[in-house]
Amino acid sequence: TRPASAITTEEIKARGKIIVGIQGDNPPWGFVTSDGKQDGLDADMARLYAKELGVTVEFVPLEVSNRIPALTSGRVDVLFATMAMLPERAKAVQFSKPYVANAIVLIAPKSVEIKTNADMAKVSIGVAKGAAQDTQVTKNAPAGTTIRRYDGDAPSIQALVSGQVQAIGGNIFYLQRVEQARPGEFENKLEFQKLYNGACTRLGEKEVNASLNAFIDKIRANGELKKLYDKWMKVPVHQFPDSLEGIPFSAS
Amino acid sequence: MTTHASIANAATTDPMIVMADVEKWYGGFKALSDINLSVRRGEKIVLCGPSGSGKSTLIRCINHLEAYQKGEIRVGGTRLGDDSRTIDAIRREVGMVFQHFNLFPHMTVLQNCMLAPMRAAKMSRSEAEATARRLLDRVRILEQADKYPAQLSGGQQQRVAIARALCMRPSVMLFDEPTSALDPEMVKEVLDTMIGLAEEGMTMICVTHEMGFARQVADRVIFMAGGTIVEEAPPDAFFTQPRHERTRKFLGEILRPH
Amino acid sequence: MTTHASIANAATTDPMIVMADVEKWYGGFKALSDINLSVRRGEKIVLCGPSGSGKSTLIRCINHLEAYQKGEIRVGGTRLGDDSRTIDAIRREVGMVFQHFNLFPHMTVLQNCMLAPMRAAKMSRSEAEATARRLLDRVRILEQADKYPAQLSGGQQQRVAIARALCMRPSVMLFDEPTSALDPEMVKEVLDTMIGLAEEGMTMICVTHEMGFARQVADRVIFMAGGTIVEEAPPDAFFTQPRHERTRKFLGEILRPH
Amino acid sequence: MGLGEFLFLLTGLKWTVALSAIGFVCGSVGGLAIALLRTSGVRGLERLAAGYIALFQGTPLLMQLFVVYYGLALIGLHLSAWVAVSIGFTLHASAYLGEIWRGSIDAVPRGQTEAASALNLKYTSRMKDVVLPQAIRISLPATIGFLVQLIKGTSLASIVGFTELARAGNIVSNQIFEPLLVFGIVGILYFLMCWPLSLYGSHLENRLAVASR
Amino acid sequence: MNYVLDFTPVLDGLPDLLAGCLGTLLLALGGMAIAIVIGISGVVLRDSRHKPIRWAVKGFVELIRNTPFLVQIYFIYFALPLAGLRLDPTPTAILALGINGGAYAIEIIRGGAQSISRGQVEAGLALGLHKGLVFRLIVLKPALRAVFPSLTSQFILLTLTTSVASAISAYELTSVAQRIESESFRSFEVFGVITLLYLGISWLMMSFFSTISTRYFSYPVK
Ligand SMILES: Nc1ncnc2c1ncn2[C@@H]1O[C@H](COP(=O)(O)OP(=O)(O)OP(=O)(O)O)[C@@H](O)[C@H]1O
Ligand SMILES: Nc1ncnc2c1ncn2[C@@H]1O[C@H](COP(=O)(O)OP(=O)(O)OP(=O)(O)O)[C@@H](O)[C@H]1O
Ligand SMILES: [Mg+2]
Ligand SMILES: [Mg+2]
Repeated sequence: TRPASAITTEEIKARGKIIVGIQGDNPPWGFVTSDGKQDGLDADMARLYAKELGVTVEFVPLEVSNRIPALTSGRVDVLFATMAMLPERAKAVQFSKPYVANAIVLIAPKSVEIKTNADMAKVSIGVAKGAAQDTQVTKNAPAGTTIRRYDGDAPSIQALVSGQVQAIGGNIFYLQRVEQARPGEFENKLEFQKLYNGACTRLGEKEVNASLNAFIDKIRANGELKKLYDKWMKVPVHQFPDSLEGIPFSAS
Repeated sequence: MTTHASIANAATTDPMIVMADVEKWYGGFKALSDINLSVRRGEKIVLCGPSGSGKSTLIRCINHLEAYQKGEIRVGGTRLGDDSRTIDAIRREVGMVFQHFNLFPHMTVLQNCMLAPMRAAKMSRSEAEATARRLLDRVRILEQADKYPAQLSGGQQQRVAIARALCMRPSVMLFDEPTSALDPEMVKEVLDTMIGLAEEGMTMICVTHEMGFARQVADRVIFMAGGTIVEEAPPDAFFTQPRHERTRKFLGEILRPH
Repeated sequence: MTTHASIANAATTDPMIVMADVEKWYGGFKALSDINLSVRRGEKIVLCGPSGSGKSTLIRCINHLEAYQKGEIRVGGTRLGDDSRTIDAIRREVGMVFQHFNLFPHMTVLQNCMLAPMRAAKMSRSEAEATARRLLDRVRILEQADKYPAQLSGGQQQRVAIARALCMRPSVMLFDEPTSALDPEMVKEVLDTMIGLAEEGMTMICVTHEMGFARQVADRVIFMAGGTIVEEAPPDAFFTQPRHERTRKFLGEILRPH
Repeated sequence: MGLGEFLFLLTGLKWTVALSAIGFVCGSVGGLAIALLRTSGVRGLERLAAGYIALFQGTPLLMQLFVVYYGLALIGLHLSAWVAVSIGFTLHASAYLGEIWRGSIDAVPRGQTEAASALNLKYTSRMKDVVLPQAIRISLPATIGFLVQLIKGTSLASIVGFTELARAGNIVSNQIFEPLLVFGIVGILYFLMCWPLSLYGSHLENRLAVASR
Repeated sequence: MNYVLDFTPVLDGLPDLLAGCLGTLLLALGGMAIAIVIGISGVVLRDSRHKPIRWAVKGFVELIRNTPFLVQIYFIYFALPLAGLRLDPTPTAILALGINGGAYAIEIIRGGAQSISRGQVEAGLALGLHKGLVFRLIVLKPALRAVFPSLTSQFILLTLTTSVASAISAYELTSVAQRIESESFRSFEVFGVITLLYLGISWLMMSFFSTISTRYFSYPVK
């Protein structure tokens, strides 16, 4: 293994362009609109950051599974790609400070009683494979619980709607989608974890990481982040922790 | 000889094969026209004529390997229609040896011979094998029983084809040039086999240019040219006093040694 | 006759084909043993013998369609090795008519005949077509030029195979039972064609049981049995005073009319 | 689903067509080469071709694309997405087509090659004029079958960043949350792309059948 | 700055991955069994005397061959429950693989059957065998032999297609691998190892088929 294409902010500025890895199909975080434009909270974050550097953005839409390879192999400079900050991930990529929070919940029919993690054993649970809800449900459900892992959000929601599973793990935006298909039947049952998303760079690339952290501090302070929250999350800006166990915000 | 099916048991005064006004077209090419032919039970017919005159086509029509466009063909009193039941029944009684042999490449010689008796005539395996071995021996090829067709010489393949057809104990046999690939020795053995069959009362139509065989065995010789039957006569009359010019020319070539 | 290549121009005293101690096995079966044969330029050889005696195998060895395990074969002075150059050189001079015809089913009769002259001999299309039509006419089949092989009768296919081989204007021809599927009239025409070729000085090895042809054309008759050459002699001697018992038995069948 | 979403699917379709074209062209050329090597009669070449087939038939196309695009980048070889999919599809399609065609070349009766050799036709002409036309007829249904699978397999190119039809469908489905509807339409679009190929296949088959009954 | 390959999470997951291989083999073999049955009976039915049957087979082939497998498996999994038929992921996957592979197999085998000369069929008919028997006893084996490499290729492809079944949470190699990857984020390592595992499974299949081929199709031909 030799160094992948390391990059500095100076080089990005000199190039006049920053290449951002982002999700293409995960509204409202990162998605491509039907006229082909990249949109969502992550996209707006990336654009703000590019403005900060004085460069233009090139988006590379990624799937869940190739986000990290795209970064480590040097295909993109930075990820704004709904990357929940998890200790295991922090061994593969360098997280910035958090810029948005998310929560992982369990959604089930109102008629089913689920009050504790142990109750999950009663139902079969669908999750989007590899997403944070997968990790959380797997971790919290009692051993032996039936967990079915689908390709992405839509199929897992479809599995719930068509009765292939009785419950699903999801994020804060799921219930509203389930409501569209089957109004009034489901509710949020358990909340597992507050998750924070950060931007990612390659391990050891101190400069870009430092610049990202400075940028995030700046938009938190000057109200730009609140504008984004109002536009996409429709909740007040969360309180962000100053540190997370096992996840350094700054490159060493 | 065992006759073991309806056709063979039909009243013996009926003709075995009747072709009436048969006409056969390949697309725009008329391969047979106005074929009228009646073959009695036990009769031996030799069919000859120049290359491309329709001999193969004629015998292929009899067991309905070729559809014909006009006229009627009856075998053992059964009219040959498009109904697959009657066709199957007729084919079980009518054996055929092809000009190109058409052995099954994925079966050994013995398996080639045992297939139809076991599957179509529901013979037991041991009986089928015994029959096959007996007939392979008769055409002097028993020692090749476990070879595959691709491992045989041309003449050996031809003999297997003959044995295979005989294994079904048909009451009618159609031979399409059954000795073409054989050397004279073998020709004699095969013809002897056929003479044996003839003496057992089998009905036979044989496309051949072995005029010795025609003389010795045939009840009638039929000469075809250009898709029609030009002349038919008992062998004596056919060879000594042919009526048509075309026949005479043809016989001229045969009887004059090269 | 046009001789247009190195082999044909070699010193005319050399034998055209030499087989020395050739031995050929199919797996564990010895198909040829101790074959020694020398054919002079322009010589006509008739090869006969019982079915399965190795006749086809022998001539297939000459243009290296079969590999042999022992001995040596020379054609026109070139030793037949595994080197594809020498094999090419030899095949350019050696034409072959197969026992099973092996026509190309996806080409019309005319295309079958024009392919090799255009591709291998680099003849122009018009020249190739003219040659093909001339030779198809010679075997009386020109009117079928636009049909596909599957639409021809057996005899017609055989004639196409002969015409196709002749279109390459080879100096040596190997015939494997070239008249087996033919009626006597056609046999005569094809043999006449072959006699014509013989008179033009072509070297010929012909597997056939047409003894009339052997008498009239052959310089030598070779009799094979069980994979060996049993007897070779000029036709007169061969037919009148065969030396071996096996030959006498074989000839007995031929000469006695059935 | 609105018109906008539908048009978005159509832009995905455009990429799918382009990717399929690459797969067809590169795959056929490579496949023919592999099939000819595999039937060359030269022991070493045949082994080599057999190894190639075993290797690239046996690994998923997705993995091949991943390795070519991300794996090679990891060791410093940055190929563009187009080059990466071209390489990936060529490896994949040539292995499959090579094996399919190898089989049908073997299925042409040996007498045909012998007759061609006896007429002194050289290898090229023997293959081009005699063997391949007959082999094509045997392999046509299998070839068409593989090519339509290749069209559908182009969806894997999304891993190197192409928003082709399947990916576009995914995006739309995650926006409007009607996966059955969206994938139904995507299915129909694939059908409209593949079906003409099937029809062309049967047309070709009929033509070849007329020639050699 | 260095991406350091670290195989420990993958090696720790190796028992799971091997179990995943068994899942893949189960799906593949089950799918192949259904596919070969559909393939052979489809070829027979496609030649049926009854026009509706012929058209049904043709329609089936066109429909299945020309739509994505993912759509088919989603349909069985998500849409059939709406009609009251709810299948678990593994049976769904086997069924979908079988139907999909069957459609391709029909066409492949048909190609082989066409290469059998008419003389073979005629010889069978002339011996009094009816059409079905002629197909079964005379045409089928040489036809399968003629297209066996194509058929093998299709089944290798089917084996690799089992990975799509992870989309509906069937238990097989890819789903296990994705889980390991989502826990460890070691994409390169995981992808590398499962590529080798798939290669191993494919080779197993290939040698299985080549054994069949030498056992049943080794008769000599001209
Ligand atoms: N499928 C076909 N399409 C068109 N013409 C055909 C077809 N089959 C045969 N023919 C033509 O029909 C005629 C009769 O053919 P047939 O095979 O019956 O001849 P034959 O008398 O058996 O000749 P041979 O002694 O050479 O075998 C020939 O002129 C042949 O060209
Ligand atoms: N591929 C093969 N494998 C095994 N044995 C074979 C093979 N090809 C031919 N033979 C055997 O070799 C012997 C010679 O065959 P060949 O074809 O040369 O005979 P032939 O003299 O031409 O006979 P015919 O006059 O019947 O054509 C035969 O006994 C045959 O069974
Ligand atoms: Mg005929
Ligand atoms: Mg021979």
